[in-house]
Amino acid sequence: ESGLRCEPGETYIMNVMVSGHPYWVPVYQGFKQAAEAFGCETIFSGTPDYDITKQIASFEQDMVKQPAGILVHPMQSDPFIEPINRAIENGTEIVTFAADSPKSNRTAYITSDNLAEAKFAADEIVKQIGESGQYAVLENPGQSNHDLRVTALIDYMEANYPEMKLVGRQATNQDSTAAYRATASILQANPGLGAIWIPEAGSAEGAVAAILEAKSDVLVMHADITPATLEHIKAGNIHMALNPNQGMQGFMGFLATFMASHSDVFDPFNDYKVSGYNPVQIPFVDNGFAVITKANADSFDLNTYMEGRDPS
Amino acid sequence: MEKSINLAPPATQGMGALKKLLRMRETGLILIILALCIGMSFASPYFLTWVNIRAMVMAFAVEGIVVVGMTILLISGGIDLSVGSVTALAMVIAGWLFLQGIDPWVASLISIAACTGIGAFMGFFVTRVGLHHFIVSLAVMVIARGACLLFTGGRPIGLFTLPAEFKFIGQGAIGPIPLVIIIFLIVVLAFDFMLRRTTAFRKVFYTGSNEKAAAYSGIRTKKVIFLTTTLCSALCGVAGIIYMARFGSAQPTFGLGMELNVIAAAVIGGASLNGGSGTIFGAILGAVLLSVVSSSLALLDVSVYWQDIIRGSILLAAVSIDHYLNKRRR
Amino acid sequence: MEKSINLAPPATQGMGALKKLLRMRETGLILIILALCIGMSFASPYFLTWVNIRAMVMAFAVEGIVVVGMTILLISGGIDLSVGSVTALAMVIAGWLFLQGIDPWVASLISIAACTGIGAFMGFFVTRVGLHHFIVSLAVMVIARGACLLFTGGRPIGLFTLPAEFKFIGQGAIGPIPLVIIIFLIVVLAFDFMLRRTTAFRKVFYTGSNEKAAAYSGIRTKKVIFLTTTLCSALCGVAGIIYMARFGSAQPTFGLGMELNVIAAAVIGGASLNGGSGTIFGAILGAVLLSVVSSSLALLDVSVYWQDIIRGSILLAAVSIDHYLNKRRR
Amino acid sequence: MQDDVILNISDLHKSFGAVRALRGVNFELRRGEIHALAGENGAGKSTLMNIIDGILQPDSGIICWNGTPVSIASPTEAQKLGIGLVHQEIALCPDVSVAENIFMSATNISRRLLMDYRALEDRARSILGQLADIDPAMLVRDLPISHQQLVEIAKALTLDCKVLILDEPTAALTEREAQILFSIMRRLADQGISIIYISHRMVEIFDNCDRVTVFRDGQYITTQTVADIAPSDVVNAMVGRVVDTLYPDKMRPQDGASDRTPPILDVRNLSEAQRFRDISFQLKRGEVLGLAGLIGAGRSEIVKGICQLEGDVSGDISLNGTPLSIRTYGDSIRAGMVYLSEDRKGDGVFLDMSIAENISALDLGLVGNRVGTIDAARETDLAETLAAKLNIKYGRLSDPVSSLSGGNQQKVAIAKMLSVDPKLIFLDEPTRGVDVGAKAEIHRILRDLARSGVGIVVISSELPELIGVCDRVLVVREGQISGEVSGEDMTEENIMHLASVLDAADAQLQSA
Ligand SMILES: Nc1ncnc2c1ncn2[C@@H]1O[C@H](COP(=O)(O)OP(=O)(O)OP(=O)(O)O)[C@@H](O)[C@H]1O
Ligand SMILES: Nc1ncnc2c1ncn2[C@@H]1O[C@H](COP(=O)(O)OP(=O)(O)OP(=O)(O)O)[C@@H](O)[C@H]1O
Ligand SMILES: [Mg+2]
Ligand SMILES: [Mg+2]
Repeated sequence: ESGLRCEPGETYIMNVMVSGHPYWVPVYQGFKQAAEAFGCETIFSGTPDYDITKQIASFEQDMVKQPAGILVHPMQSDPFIEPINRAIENGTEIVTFAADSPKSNRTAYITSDNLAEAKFAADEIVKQIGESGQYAVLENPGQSNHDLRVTALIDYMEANYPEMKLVGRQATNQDSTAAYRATASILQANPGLGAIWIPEAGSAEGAVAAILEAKSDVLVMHADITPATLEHIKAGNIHMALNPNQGMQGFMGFLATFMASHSDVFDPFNDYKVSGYNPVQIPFVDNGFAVITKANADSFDLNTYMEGRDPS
Repeated sequence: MEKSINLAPPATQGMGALKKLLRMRETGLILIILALCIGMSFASPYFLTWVNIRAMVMAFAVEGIVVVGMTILLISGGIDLSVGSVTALAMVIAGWLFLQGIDPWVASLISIAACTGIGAFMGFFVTRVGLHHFIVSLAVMVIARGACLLFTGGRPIGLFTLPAEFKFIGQGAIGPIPLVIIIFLIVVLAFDFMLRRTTAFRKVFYTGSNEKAAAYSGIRTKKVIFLTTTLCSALCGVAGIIYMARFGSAQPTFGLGMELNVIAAAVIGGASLNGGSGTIFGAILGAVLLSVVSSSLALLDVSVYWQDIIRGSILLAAVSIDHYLNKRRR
Repeated sequence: MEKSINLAPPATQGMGALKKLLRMRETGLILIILALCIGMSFASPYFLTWVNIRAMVMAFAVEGIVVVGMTILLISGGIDLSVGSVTALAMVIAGWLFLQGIDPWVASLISIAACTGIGAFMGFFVTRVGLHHFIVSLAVMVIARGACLLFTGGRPIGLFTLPAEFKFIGQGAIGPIPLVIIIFLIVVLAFDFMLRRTTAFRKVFYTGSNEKAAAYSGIRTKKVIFLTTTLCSALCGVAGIIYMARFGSAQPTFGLGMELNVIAAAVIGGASLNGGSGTIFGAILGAVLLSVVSSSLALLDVSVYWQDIIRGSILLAAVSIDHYLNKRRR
Repeated sequence: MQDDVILNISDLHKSFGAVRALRGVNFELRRGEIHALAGENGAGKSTLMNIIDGILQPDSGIICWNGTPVSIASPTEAQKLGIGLVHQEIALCPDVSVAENIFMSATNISRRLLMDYRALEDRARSILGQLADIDPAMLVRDLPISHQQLVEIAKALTLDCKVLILDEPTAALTEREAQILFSIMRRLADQGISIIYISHRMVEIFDNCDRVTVFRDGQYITTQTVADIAPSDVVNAMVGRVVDTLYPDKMRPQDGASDRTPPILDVRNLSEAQRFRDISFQLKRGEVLGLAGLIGAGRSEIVKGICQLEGDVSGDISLNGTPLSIRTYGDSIRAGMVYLSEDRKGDGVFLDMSIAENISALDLGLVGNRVGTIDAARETDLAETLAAKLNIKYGRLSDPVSSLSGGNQQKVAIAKMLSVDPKLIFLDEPTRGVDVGAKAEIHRILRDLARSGVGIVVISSELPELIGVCDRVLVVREGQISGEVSGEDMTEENIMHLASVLDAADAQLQSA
C-alpha cells in the first residue's frame, strides 16, 4: 500500500553528542512531532560526553537496531564519513543537522545559517551604536558553529564598517566564570567599548554579570538562549539574542530523513538510477533563526514550552 | 604568621619580623604574585584600578571557598573530583526547590544539607568500604552531574524572581566591597585560623601525615577523613548557593573542570597530594596566582591562540621558582 | 596468567587452574564484567552481535594504548593529566605536517617524537626540578592544548587526502578484525608481558613502591621516573596517530577529559595512585568495564537524564564489589 | 597478691590467614613491675601488644583489666584504660613538629580549643632534655632515624598511663640513651606504673626487669622471676633447645693477608661539607671492622658517603688496591660494595612487595636470563636459599614483607645484601630487632664471610656486639675518627671514653 506512512515499528533515531544539553530538547520535539504525523517511532540517542569516539560508538550501536533513518549531529565531520557511508550501505538513511559531514553520502543537511546570524548581529550593532565604535567578542575556539558566528561577524564588520574597531577577543568556552573574568578585563582595558557579541548563552550570563557590576552600558548581543539571559533581555540588560529555530531544525530534519527513506515516491529527472544514489538529495536547508527582544521574550521560555511534553 | 611561631627554632625567636616572613612557606608565592602585578601595572594602566582588582577578586572568590574545603581534604590525605558537579547540584537543588515555591533561604539550607549528605556518602565509601577518594569522588562527580540533568531536564533554571534580599548575597556590597568578597574573606580567615591553631583541626594534619601513627595516638582517623570529606562537599554547597544568588540562575553544566583548577590552586599553594601539609593561605595565593594570570592575559588582549600556551608556561615557571625559593630557604 | 606463575607459592603449584584463577587480582573484575554482559545479552538482543561488540571494542581500543602508558606511570608513582591534550597535539602536528607536503609516515614519526619530547620535558621538571607530576602535567595539559589551537587556528584539520595505505592503520581490517584492535592487542600483550616478566620493568615497581628503598638498592629511580613519564607521552603520540588515521582528520579539541577516564580505568583495574602496584591486564579490564557500561546504556536507550546517574552508580558498585572480593580472597 | 594484677590475659588466639601468630597465650602483669617479654622473631610478642593496645582484635581469649574482662576495640579505648604503647616500628607524623608528635595523644583528648605551641615546645624540650639534644620545633621528617626513636620514647613518657609497653625501644639506641631510659623506667615503676618491656638483649632484661615471660611460636612457655633464672635458661626456653649464643672466634692469623696483598678498603681523607671530615682508615683482609659512636656522631653518613648514597664527598677510596671512581650507588653495587640501611622501614625493604621480590632487588641480573626476563624459578630459589640460611620465618615467599615480624623483616634486608655476593658489606645496625639465636647465626655468617675474603664493616650501637664481633673498632665523634681500639683494649669503657664529648681532652691524649 502506498502513501507516506510508516510501517509498524519503523523507527527514526536522532543522534547527538553531549546529549544532556538543552539545545537538543526543542530540536527533538520538532523531530518527534513530524514523526507522529507520519505514524513513525523515534529514539533520542547519542553520548552524554563530549567525546567523538563515544559518539561514533553510539552511532554504530544505533545501526545495530536497523532503523529506517538517523538524523545525526556529527561532532566532527571527517570521522563520520566512514560510519555514515556504512550505515547507508546497510539501508539506514542519514541526514545531518547543525553540523555537517559534507564528504559523506548523507542525503541532506539542515542547519542554521551562522553567517546570516553574524551578519544580522553586525548590522544590529551598527544600527544601535553607530558606524564607528568599539566592539568585543567572546569565543569558544574549536566549536565550529560558535567559531563561525564570531569570525563571520568580524569579517563582515571589516568589510562593511571599517570604522568599527575590534578591541577585545577572549576565549571563554561556555564557562560563565571565565566569561565574567574576561568581560571584566575587557571593560577595564576599553572604557569606550560600545558592544559585545557572544556566540552562546553560557558565556553571556557571566558577561552580563560583569557588565552590571561595572555599571557599564555596553550593548550585549548573543546567540542561543537560557532562562537567565531571557530574563536579562526582559530587564534590558541584554539588547537582543538570536536563537536558531530549533523546532524547525528537528521538523525539517525528520522530513528529510523520512523522505530519503521513502524515496520510492520520487522519480526525478536525473541519473540516480544508474549512479545508485538516493534521489532525495537536499544539499542545504536553512532552519532560520528568531530574534528575541524584550517584546517577544515571553514566548521563548523553554520550561514553559516543555510543560506537559515528554523530553525523550 | 602563626605558622612561623610553630616553625621557628628557638634560636631565631629574636629575629626580626622580616626574617620570619622570609621563612614562611608562602613567601615565594607572594613574591611571584607581586612581581606579576608590578609587571602588569606597567603593561596596562588599568591593572591597578579598584574596579579591575575587584573584578579579579570576584572571579575567584566563590571558587576560593571550594579551595578551602579541598585544601583541608588534601591535608587529611583525600581528594575530591566531584566539587564542580556538587557545586552545580547545589545551585540546581536550591533553584528547583525555590521554583516549587519554597522560601529561598530554606531552599538554600536544604540544598547545603543535601551537599553535606553527598560528602557523607563519599566519606562512607572511603572510610567504611575502604575505596580510594579518587574513584569514589569520580563516580559521585558523574552521579551529581546526572542529578543536575535530571532536576532540570538539562535546561538552565532561570531564577530572576529570587527576592532582592537573597540576591544581595551574590550581588550586594557593603560600602565599596562586594558581599561575596566579604564572605570569602571570612571563610578563609576562619578556616586558616582554625587549621593553624585549633586542636581539632591539627588532627587533620596528623591523619594526613601518617594515618597509622595518628590512629596509634588514639585519633579516630576514619572520623577525621569522613569529616573532611563531608566538609569539602558542604563548602561546595555554600559556594553553589552564592553562585546562584550572583548569577540569578542555576546551570546544570556549571563547574565543568573546576576540580583541576581547585586542586591546582591548593597544590601551587603548597598542599601535598600525599596529605599532611598545606595551608589555606597558600592555597588562596595559588588561586590568586591563577586568577591574576588569566585576568592579565585578558586585559592585555593576548591572542586566544597564544593564551593557553602562555598560561601554562607561567604556571610551570611560577611553581618552579617557588620550589627553588623554598628549597634554598631551608 | 603469567602473574600466577610468578606469585604462586611452591605449596600451591599443584592446585587446579581454577584456584589459580581465583587468586588473581583481576578475577573480581572479570566476574563483574561477565555478569554485566550476561545481563545485557538478556536485556538487548543486539548486545552480543558482532557489530555491537566491534563498536564497543573500537570505542576504547585506541584509548587503551594510553591506558597502558598511564598504568606504567602510575606504578612508578607518577600521574599524567596531559594525556588528552598530548594525544590531540599528536594528531594536529602530524596532520599539519602532512598538509605542508610531508609524507604521512614521516610526519607521524616526527609527531610521535615530539610527544616523546613533551614527556621528556615533563620528566625533566619532575626529576630534576623536583616538582610533582600533577602540577607539571597540568601545566603541560594547558600548553599542549594551546599548541593545538595555535597550529589549527581552532579549526579541525581535514585530512581526506591521506593515502589509503596510511588510513588503513585506522580503518583497515585483517579478516573481520579491525587493524586498530590488532594493534591494541599487540601493545597490551607486549607491555603486560614486559611489566610482569622483564627485569627492566621490575624496577618500575620498586621505584613506585618505595623510592628511597629503590635508590638504596642501586636503582636510578629518577631515570626510571623520567622514562615512565616519557613512555606515557610517547604512547599518547602513537594513539594520536592512530586516531588521525581512523578519523581522517585532526581535531584540536580532541581528548578533553580523557585523563580522568584513563586514570579511572587504571585505578579500577587495581593500580595504586600511590605507586607500586597495578597491572596492564587489570587496567584494560577497567577500560572494558567503563566502555561496556556506557555502551549498554546507549544500547538500551536509557534516558540521558538517567544515564549519568546509572553510570556513576554502576562504577561505584563495581569498584565496591571488586574491593570486597579482593579483601575476602586474601 | 591477686589484687596486684592489673592485666591478665588468658588463652588468647590470633591468626593472620594461615599464620597462627598466637596460640593460646597467657600473660599476667602486676602493678609497678617491669615485666620482660622474650621470644624469637615471629613468636607473637608484637601481635600480643597490638591486641592489648586495641590495634588488633583477638580471635578468642580473655583480657582482664583489674580483674574485669574487657574488650579493647581501638587505641582510643586502650588510652582511656591507661595503656600506652611504643611501637617496634617507628610511627610518627613526618610533616609535623617533634613537639606536636610527642603530645599527639594529649592533643587528641585535650578539651582545649586552641593549640599553644610555645607551651608544647617548652614541655617537649624538658622531656627531650633528659634523652638527647633534639629541637622540638623541627619537623620529624628532618630527624635521623635514631632521633626518631627517641621521639617515640619521649612520646610514650608523656602518656599518663598505668601500663606502659615498650616494644624493642633500645634496638637502635646506644648504651647511654638506653641507660637513661632504664632509669626513667625504674622511676615510673616506683610510681606504681607497670611496664612491659620487649627486648632481644638479655643483659637489659636481667639488669632491669622483675619478671620475664617467654613465648615460643605463638605459645606461652613460662613466666619466671628474673632473680630465679639465668639468661641461658631464657634463651633455651625461647628456642626450645640449647643454643650457643657465644660470639664466633676472632680473626685467625691465616685469615689475614700477607703484607703484599692490599687492604680490602682503603679510605683517605674523606670529607663532606657538614657531616664529617678527614676520615682515613683501612680494612684488612679477614678482618671485621666496627664503627662506634654516640647517636648522631656521623657513622652512617661516613659509610653512606663511601657508597655514594648521600652527600657530596671528597677523598680517595680504593677497593682491593684499585682506586674507585664511582658516582652512584649503582656503581658501588657493581664494584661489590653494598650498604645495609639502619632504617629498614624507610629505605631497607619494600613493605608492600613480596619477600622474593625484595631479596632480588639489588641485582636483577641474578634472577634474569639473557634476554632480560625474570626467571621466576630462579627468583624463588634465590629467596628460598637465603631465607633458609638466615632462618626467616614466613608463610609464603609471595607474601608481602609487611606481613613479617620486625626481626624477620630485618633478615630480609640482610638477605637482600647477601644476594649479590658482595666484596664489601657495610652493615648499619645489622641485628636491630633480631633475636638471640638468629643474631648469633648472623654473627657466624659475618665471620665466615670475612674468612672467605669479604670485607665486613659493622656499625652498631650495642657495644657488646661490637666488641664480640669485631677485630678492631673505630670510634667516631662529631664527624671525625677520635680513636681506634683492638684486642685487649676493646672494652666498653675505652670506647665510651673515645666517643663522648666530655672527655675530648682525654681522648686526644690517648690517641696521641
Ligand atoms: N599483618 C600480618 N599479616 C600476616 N601475618 C602477620 C601479620 N602480622 C604478624 N604476622 C605474623 O605473626 C607472627 C608473629 O609476629 P609478631 O610481629 O608478633 O612477632 P614478634 O614476636 O614481635 O617478632 P619480632 O621479635 O621479630 O618483632 C609472625 O609469624 C608474623 O609473620
Ligand atoms: N637529612 C638530614 N638533614 C640534616 N642533617 C642530617 C640529616 N641526616 C642526618 N643528619 C645529621 O647528621 C649527623 C650524623 O647522623 P648519623 O645518622 O650519621 O649518625 P650516626 O653516627 O650514624 O648515629 P645513629 O645512626 O646512631 O643516629 C646528625 O647530627 C644528624 O642530625
Ligand atoms: Mg615484634
Ligand atoms: Mg646511623
